[in-house]
Amino acid sequence: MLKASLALLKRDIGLSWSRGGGPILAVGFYLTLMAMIPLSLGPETQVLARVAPGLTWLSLALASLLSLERLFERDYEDGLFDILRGGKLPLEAIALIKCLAQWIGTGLILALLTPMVMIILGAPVEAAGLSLVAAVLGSLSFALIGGVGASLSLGSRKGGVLIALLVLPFYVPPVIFGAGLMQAYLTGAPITQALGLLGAYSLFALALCPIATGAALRSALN
Amino acid sequence: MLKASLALLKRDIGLSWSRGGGPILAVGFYLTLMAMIPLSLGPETQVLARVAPGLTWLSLALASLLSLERLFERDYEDGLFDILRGGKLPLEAIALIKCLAQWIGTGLILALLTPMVMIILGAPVEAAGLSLVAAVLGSLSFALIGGVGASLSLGSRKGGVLIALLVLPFYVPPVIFGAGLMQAYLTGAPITQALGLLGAYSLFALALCPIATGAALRSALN
Amino acid sequence: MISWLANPERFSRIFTPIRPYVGVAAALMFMWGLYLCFASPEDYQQGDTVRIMYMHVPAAWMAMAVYLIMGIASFFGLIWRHSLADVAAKAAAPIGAAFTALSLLTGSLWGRPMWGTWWEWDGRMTSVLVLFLFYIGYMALHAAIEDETRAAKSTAILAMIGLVNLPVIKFSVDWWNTLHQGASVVRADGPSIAPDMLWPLLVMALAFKLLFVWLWLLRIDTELMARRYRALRARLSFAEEGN
Amino acid sequence: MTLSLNVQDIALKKGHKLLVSNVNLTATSGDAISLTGANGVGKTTFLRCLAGFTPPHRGSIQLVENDSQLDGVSIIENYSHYLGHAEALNPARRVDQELQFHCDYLGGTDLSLREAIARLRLGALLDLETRMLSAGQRKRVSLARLLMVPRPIWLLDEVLSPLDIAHRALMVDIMQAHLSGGGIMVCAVHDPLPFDTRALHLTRPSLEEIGNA
Amino acid sequence: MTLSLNVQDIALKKGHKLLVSNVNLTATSGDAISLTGANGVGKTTFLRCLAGFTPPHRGSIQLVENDSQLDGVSIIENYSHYLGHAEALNPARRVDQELQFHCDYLGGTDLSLREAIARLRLGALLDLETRMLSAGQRKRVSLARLLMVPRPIWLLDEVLSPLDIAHRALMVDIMQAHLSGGGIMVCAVHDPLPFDTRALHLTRPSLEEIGNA
Ligand code: HEM
Ligand SMILES: Nc1ncnc2c1ncn2[C@@H]1O[C@H](COP(=O)(O)OP(=O)(O)OP(=O)(O)O)[C@@H](O)[C@H]1O
Ligand SMILES: Nc1ncnc2c1ncn2[C@@H]1O[C@H](COP(=O)(O)OP(=O)(O)OP(=O)(O)O)[C@@H](O)[C@H]1O
Ligand SMILES: [Mg+2]
Ligand SMILES: [Mg+2]
Repeated sequence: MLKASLALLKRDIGLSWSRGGGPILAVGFYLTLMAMIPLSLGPETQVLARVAPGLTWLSLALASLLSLERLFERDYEDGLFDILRGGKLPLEAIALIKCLAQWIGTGLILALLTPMVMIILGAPVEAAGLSLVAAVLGSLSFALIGGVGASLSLGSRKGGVLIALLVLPFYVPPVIFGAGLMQAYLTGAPITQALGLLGAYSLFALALCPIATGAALRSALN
Repeated sequence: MLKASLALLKRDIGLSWSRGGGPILAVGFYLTLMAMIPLSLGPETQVLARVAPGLTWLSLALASLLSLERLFERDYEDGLFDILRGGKLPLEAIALIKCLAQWIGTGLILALLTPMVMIILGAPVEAAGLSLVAAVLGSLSFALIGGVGASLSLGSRKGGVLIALLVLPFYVPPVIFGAGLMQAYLTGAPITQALGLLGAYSLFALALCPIATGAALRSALN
Repeated sequence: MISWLANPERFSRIFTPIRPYVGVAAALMFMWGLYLCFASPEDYQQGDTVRIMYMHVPAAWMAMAVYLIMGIASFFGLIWRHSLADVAAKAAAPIGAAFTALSLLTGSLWGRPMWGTWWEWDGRMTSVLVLFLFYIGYMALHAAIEDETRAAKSTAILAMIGLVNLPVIKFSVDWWNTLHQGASVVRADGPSIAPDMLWPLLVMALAFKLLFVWLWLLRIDTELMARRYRALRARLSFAEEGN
Repeated sequence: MTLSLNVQDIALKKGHKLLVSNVNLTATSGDAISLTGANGVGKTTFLRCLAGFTPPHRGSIQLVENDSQLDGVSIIENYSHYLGHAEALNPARRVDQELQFHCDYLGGTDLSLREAIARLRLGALLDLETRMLSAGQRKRVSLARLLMVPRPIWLLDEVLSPLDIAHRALMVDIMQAHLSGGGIMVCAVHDPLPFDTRALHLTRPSLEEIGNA
Repeated sequence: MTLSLNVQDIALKKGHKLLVSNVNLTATSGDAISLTGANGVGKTTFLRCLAGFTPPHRGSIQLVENDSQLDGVSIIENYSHYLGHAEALNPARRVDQELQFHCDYLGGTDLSLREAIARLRLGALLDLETRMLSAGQRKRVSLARLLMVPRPIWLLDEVLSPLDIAHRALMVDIMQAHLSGGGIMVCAVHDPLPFDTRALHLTRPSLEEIGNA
């Protein structure tokens, strides 16, 4: 079981890191998005600083969306699931491993960059640590929830937009908590509540999403 | 030639509209995104109204990203291009038609919704006409430029994020012009320049992008 | 001449011996340049911080020049299909990206004392950031496409499209009234900068250029060797296959 | 150890369409079944059902090992290899990476991996990315699973057709070795296999049966 | 009208690999060539090169119609059908939609579409989405192109292997009709075709040739 899990994790992380994927791609994408924000909103520092946390979180959510489409669909069409089901891992474990690999390959890297981006957009340097923790938690929940969406839309060949539609509503709470957390930090309000909510949400996602994804995969595969 | 072009256009539009794709999906996505913005930024009307045009344009650009991945890649893998090249249309024309179909299937619908969304976010009702024209022009250029990105990354199986990275820098000018246009309108400044630039950019895209896309397709197919 | 040089073997034969001299020349120029930088007078307005200029300006120039070189090499690669052109463009990209990052970094370090902010969304800064993104996009695309010849073509198309950004960077200071100052060295009516600041600047610029050439030749050679290795390996494995 | 696969009176459905009904099959260690029938009659569907990927519409599938009956789930996990049309090779990964993954995931050992590579003569393909492979080469790579991880039941869907003559002969040897080692094989084919097999010919159900479904 | 396809001394390369060299072929109206060779020798690559999708590494391909030579590009556009492993069927579209699209795009008429459907007995499949089709059914749908839009040169890559016995016989009839109507056919196969064909056997180049490439 452990060997199989590790093999799958290794394969999926390898796929997202290989051939210039992973870090460069994530960094480039995030930077591009971040550069577009002031350009579209106008460069007034005050407004920017005001909306920076929210927009950073929105970008994090959107970046997590972009690679969801290939989370299961390609493997599904290539017939990989026929092999995966021939092993000992239940579909729930397969779902969890694939989501984690997806997260490590993209979301986590983005989360690590978040403090820097917030600072560029005008957040104070002291907020870095907090925003890092929040972004790591948030991106994990994005990846897990994204897995549910990706598995639900499997085989519909509608991909991207459909998944986005399914998934975005569930991205709202982390975005609110995350952005609110930064807001609270900046105004000196207490932050434990928002951080607690964010953590709880991620834990919930960790517990429930693999089950939902596994069920959706099972129904898609039959 | 004309019959072949129409057949291809019909097929591609059909694909994006069929099975609840197209309109419903696009509307749903756009609305979800729009709902997330006040939630992440906090609902203060002033700030919102200030950033509304910019954010609408950002969303338009991001929504155009989401379906780019399947613009050519699936057809490429399914072997459709073997058939397409067996017809009389040059690859440049094929590229143009596919981009137009993509635009009609997603971008145009989003553009038609833009005035409404801007008004919801706090723009004055009188700006509706102008924002519609601008959004139609902008979304057209997004689709055409998107085609270049999608064709360049063909076969890389990196998809979404890579395309976004390639394409987003070129989305910057329309976003600036478009958001600037609304800004100018709201402050009573002259708007012809921004509108002219936006139009010129779209025309340029219309003239050059199919050529670049065709060349990229040709190199991918050999 | 270009097509004569475009033969990879000939290229290596000619430039491999020259390379160490370029490296040494670059090192010497850097030493001289750095000496001049610190020997040059302080600016009456900017004080010591003006010395950032001797890094910032050459780096910014190189950021643009390298992209231009990539664009030209890509053009030749597309038209005449010289594989060396692609190797040259590919080898230049990370160096250019590093120069761009350096100019962004020094610019923002300089911006802090000068304008009171690390970062400002003015035309020039933004367009240089976009240039950086082009470099990243170029590298990401090159890495993402497995097939060598296809990667060459696709990235060449991308590099050529990206050339439009260069005039934007150059003229952004004229088109938009922004914080960043206008041209004072490269301008129609001659440099408007004090000579004892111009000198160190020019020496540093030359040092940067030599550094670039050295790194570039090194990377081209490495890439050529990697390709030769791959070709050889493919042939060998194919020859084995029959048994 | 003897194994027996008992298919009792199953019916298969896709969408609203009844594909086959009243299919019966008993295969014990050493049996090779060649599954034939017209295009679209349901051979692939039947194999996938045996592998446990989809439950039958009606009827039952049982696996009996030394007189003790095993339940449905374990058929897939421990007892069978299903090889379908899709080869499950990710185009961006090299052959050696994919083989290593299949081996680790399904619980093979490094030794068995090396043996499979040698037996199927995959050595020269190892450092190609799978998207470069020809149709027959892809199939050979996917066949390695059968050898890397020994499992008694092989469910093979037209595996020989993309192979060239030399490799068909090789695969036939491998199949016969599997059978004489006590394995069971169900193989969907259009061309008969060049050794003794029992035939299971699928036909479309009668109108009456369709009406009753 | 007589047509002749002349392949002179071509060599094919993939990546850094020289696949075949010194391949010669002259086929005139009525000729059927069966292309054989080991897996991965380059049959598919050769067919795609004939279709004009990739230029040969060396050598030339010419098409001569009534003594006037046609240039390379038009081989694809007006003179040949290439049918490869991939069937170019979008899984989300119905068979009738796909057929209609192929017909309109390649310049067939509604009449020829109906005839092709009847000839290949696709009537019952028309309102299925293509992802539901079985392997043989998919192949049959893609074969309709040959009949809908008459073109003299058919380049077929292992088209018979997924078909059942009845449909193989049908396709053989269709091929023979095409040949006696003055067509040319090059068909990559592992099993010999059941009628008279000329063989073109591809073999790997000698070590010396590989060295020179
Ligand atoms: C991150 C921010 C910055 C970026 C991206 C940037 C970028 C550039 C670029 C691309 C050039 C070359 C322009 C040309 O050749 O026409 C340049 C030149 C120059 N920059 Fe910056 N810069 C930044 C910040 C600053 C700051 C803060 C200062 C000091 C106040 C400064 C002073 C200069 C000067 C003096 C030149 C030389 C202009 C000339 O002589 O042509 N820059 N910069
Ligand atoms: N949702 C559906 N509705 C109706 N019919 C369906 C549906 N899905 C699949 N089918 C039919 O079910 C059959 C599936 O057959 P299967 O793939 O098992 O055939 P096969 O015997 O393997 O054929 P081949 O020899 O071509 O491989 C096909 O006839 C297909 O048309
Ligand atoms: N980039 C590459 N580098 C090295 N070898 C390659 C590359 N791309 C393809 N090949 C090899 O080229 C050959 C392609 O062969 P092709 O698909 O034409 O074979 P085929 O004769 O049709 O075989 P089959 O009978 O299996 O269909 C394969 O041997 C493959 O391994
Ligand atoms: Mg089948
Ligand atoms: Mg082949």
